[in-house]
Amino acid sequence: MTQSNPKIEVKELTILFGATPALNGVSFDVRHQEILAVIGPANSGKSSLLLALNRMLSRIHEASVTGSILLDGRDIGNIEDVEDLRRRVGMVYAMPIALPMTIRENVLFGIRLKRTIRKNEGDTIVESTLRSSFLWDEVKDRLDTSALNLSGGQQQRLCLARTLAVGPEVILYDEPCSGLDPISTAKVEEAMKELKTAHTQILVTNNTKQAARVGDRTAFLLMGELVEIDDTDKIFTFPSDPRTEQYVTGKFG
Amino acid sequence: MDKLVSRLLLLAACSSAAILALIALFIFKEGVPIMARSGLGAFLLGRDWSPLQGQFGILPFIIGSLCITLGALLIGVPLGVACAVYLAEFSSPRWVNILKPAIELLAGIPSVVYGFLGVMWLAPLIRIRLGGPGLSILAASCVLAIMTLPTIVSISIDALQAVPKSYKQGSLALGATEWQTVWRVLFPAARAGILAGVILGMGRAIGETMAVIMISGNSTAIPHSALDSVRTLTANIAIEMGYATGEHRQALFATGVILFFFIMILNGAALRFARRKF
Amino acid sequence: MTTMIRTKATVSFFVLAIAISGSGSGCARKSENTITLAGSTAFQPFAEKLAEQYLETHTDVRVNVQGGGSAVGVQAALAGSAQIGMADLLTLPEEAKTLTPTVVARDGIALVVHPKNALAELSATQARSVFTGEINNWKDLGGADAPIRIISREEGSGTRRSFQELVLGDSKLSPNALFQNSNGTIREAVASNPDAIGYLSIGLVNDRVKSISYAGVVASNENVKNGTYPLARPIFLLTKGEQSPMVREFIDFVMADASQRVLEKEGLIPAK
Amino acid sequence: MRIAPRTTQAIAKGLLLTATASAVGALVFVVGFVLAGGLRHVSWSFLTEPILDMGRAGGIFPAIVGTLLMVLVSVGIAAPLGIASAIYLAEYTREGRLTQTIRFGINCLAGVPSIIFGLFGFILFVNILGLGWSVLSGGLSLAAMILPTVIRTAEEALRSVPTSYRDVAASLGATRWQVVTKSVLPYAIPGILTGVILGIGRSIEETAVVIFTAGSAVQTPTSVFDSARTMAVHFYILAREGISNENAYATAAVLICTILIINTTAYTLMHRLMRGRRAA
Repeated sequence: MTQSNPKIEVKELTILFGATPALNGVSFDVRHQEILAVIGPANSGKSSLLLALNRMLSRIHEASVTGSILLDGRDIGNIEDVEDLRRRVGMVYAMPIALPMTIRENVLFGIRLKRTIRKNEGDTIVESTLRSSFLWDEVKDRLDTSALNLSGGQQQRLCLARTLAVGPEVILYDEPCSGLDPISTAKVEEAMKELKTAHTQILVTNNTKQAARVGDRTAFLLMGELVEIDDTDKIFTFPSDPRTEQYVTGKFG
Repeated sequence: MDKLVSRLLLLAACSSAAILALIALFIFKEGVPIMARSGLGAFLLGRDWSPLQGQFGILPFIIGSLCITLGALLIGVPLGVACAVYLAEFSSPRWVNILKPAIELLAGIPSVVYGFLGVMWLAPLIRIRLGGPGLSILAASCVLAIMTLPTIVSISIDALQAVPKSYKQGSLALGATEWQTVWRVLFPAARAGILAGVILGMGRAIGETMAVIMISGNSTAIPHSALDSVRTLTANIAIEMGYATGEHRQALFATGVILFFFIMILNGAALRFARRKF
Repeated sequence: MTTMIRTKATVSFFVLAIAISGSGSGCARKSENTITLAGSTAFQPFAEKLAEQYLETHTDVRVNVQGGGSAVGVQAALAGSAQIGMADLLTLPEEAKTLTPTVVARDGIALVVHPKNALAELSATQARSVFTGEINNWKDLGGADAPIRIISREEGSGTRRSFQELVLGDSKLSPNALFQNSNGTIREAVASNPDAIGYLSIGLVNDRVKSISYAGVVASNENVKNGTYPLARPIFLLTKGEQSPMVREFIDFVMADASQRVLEKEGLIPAK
Repeated sequence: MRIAPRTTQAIAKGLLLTATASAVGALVFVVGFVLAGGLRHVSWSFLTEPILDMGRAGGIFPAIVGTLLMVLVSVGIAAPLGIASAIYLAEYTREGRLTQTIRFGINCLAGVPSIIFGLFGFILFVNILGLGWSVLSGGLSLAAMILPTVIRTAEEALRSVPTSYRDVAASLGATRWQVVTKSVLPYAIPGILTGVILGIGRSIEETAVVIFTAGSAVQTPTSVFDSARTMAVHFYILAREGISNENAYATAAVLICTILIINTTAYTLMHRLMRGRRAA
């Protein structure tokens, strides 16, 4: 597999909720090990796009999807083992959702769904993923206490560690820092940059500055249409579409 | 494998409907012929119940069931829901932890015990203070209300506690008083659960037999006030089934058929009310 | 994962299969040395008492005594779910024609009022007028000005049928009567209401209620026995077809003098 | 004139407190009366001896065994079946004609009077299936009776678990069944337990059903195929025929203590299960 092939190819993707369209014939590629930032005002279809990428949309009865999404050249719609797909394409939600169990159990929750793991293997995974998500130093002494005692920012990084623990190739972020303070936000962004060495990441965000900070490329969605996708620098300095310029300079949205 | 699990669960879910169908089949088979013979109108609207003389009119029992169930709900639902709201929202968690299990404990006290206490305490009290024979609609409603309390209180507390904390905080932050929060936010959010409790409680009230037999006096006449004695549909079945034969027995099963429809209508009405109201 | 679920399903299937087959053999095992009596709730405690004594000398059998009511007694004897049905009806219903009845005892019926009620006796006519509702105030019987509350057994019960035939004849019970479905609750209901009048088994009259004379005769087992007190009903044991030796032995035991004396001590009137 | 919210709150709180006090008061009165009347006559021999002399003498050992067996059978059947039904309704399907039918069936079943369950069990289990008057017949009939309570409470409990827990599990690669078992069921246990406990209570207190299906034999049952008498039935027979009020109330007192023990055990088990899951 050469690096020139895209990791994900989205082709003519249309998503309907009942009769209401959320995404309208969108096509674009996601490259290996890049961070693609997706920006756009509310109801532009950003979150629906993410849910389509790991087929979480199939859990919503009234949603229907047409078009195709290729992961490493394979249409994910034809993948039979949807659980395996979701392990390959992980997801971090907007609200930090720590499950009501200990920190350790939270991190290992995903792997334990697949197989039983031994203590020392678990310890290794817990440490490495918590280090990757920049949480290890803060919680290493209380791994067996309830995760609900953590702050919002810590919980969100725990969620990232939990996602990392199942070994995803792609990580989807749905406005991961919308509820976090600047310091926690910085830590999450730092973690994302470090993860670039092995992961392809897609970041949906409401915060255009965040997109500018961490995105290699940025896509701008508006009312279910893809207006523009290009290098982040270009989007924020010389966008080709006037609507993009208006949005990134804060004129609307 | 997921398909298999899904099938098994569906099978389980259908079991209660299947049991209901079996029960219906069985009481209809026994009860419908006599209704056909004496005419549905005469059966439903007849005021005279003398089974050994071939008179099968169950209007007084329909009225009796309605009155007692309504009375029990009028007393039991406000009391039970208020109790749940107070315990879940205004009292300390320590009290909830003591009182909720204690109240659930009461679901297990035999209805015959309630019945006996009713006969010994409540009926004389009503007779002396308010008049009438004592064994009456009022007495039966009170006893049934107390019997439905554990179900209503316990399930309502669960429903209230399941409402996300953020709702409450959000409302309080807007300057609402605790009571406004409970009334405008928590209560609507928990209404499905509370309603489930009320429906189960109502089922218990309609279905209760032993206690009602003891406390309602079982008169076959149509009541004129809450202090009169009545007989319910269930009581009619239970009280005479032990000795009934032939047509008499069939007429009791026919009473069961009517009871069946009665319950279905009440359930339908309760659900509709729940949908419309909010 | 899949295999685990499959194993679980298989295991539960076998458990179910064993349970069902076990239930079949369980029944077969049971009927060999078990005598089941079912029916009249009024006679049930007495039957239990007799069974208890029977088992002292017959350790190899089990005697199950079930209630349900006289109708259940007839049905169970017909269906075979009980070898012996118990019924306390004055006359047996049509469908019991094929069963063999044995009268094992008689039960007297006493009219009772609240202990504070001054009334001591009712004539046959007065009793009929009271229970039909023609007389509905105690002052018409020389008592206080208060309505008479009739508390009766339910339609169909053995006591009620006997009472109907023996006291009311062709007249109908007052529509304002209240009903209770057992001797115990009748007693409680009368004991808790000074205006009440009811009727129950002579053996169960105690100091919570007052028994009154009927037609000039005191309600007592002696008077039933010597024929002066008319309100009483028979208690039947019903069997279907040829009695098995085990069943015959039990019925013989019930009819034996010792058992009859036990019943008499408990407040019933012996059959012999 | 508008009443100030604070005043409304004070009035409302007062009313709620009065309602709570009267509800709890009424219930305390019932329990207190039974315990006061009954506990005096309870002794070790009362708990361990057979029923003698129509219930006037001896103890209630057979009734205690009968009660426990009956609860075990009925809850053993109704709890798995009911929880499975609830999982199907809450997790495996969406609202439609089928769920409406099932739900309607459950609601109606909840309203079917116990006496009908008794007659139904008598015909089906005792006669047609040939199980006779037995703990099994009684347990099956009781299971049918308590099924709606278990289903309704379990379904409510499942629905009150946040949707996000399901999303998290699914996004981590959980199968549908794993979503249910790993991220929904554990948090619904307290609510489910409420239903099971209410079900246990109803099984214990029921008389009509038990008399018709399990009978009222005074001997101690040795298997589920034997007829048995529960404590509630024993109380009923003693009180109904006016045999012995002392022993009737003593039986009721033991009954209350039994429920207390069962409920406490259930709650303790639950707390042990839930420990570590909640914030400290």
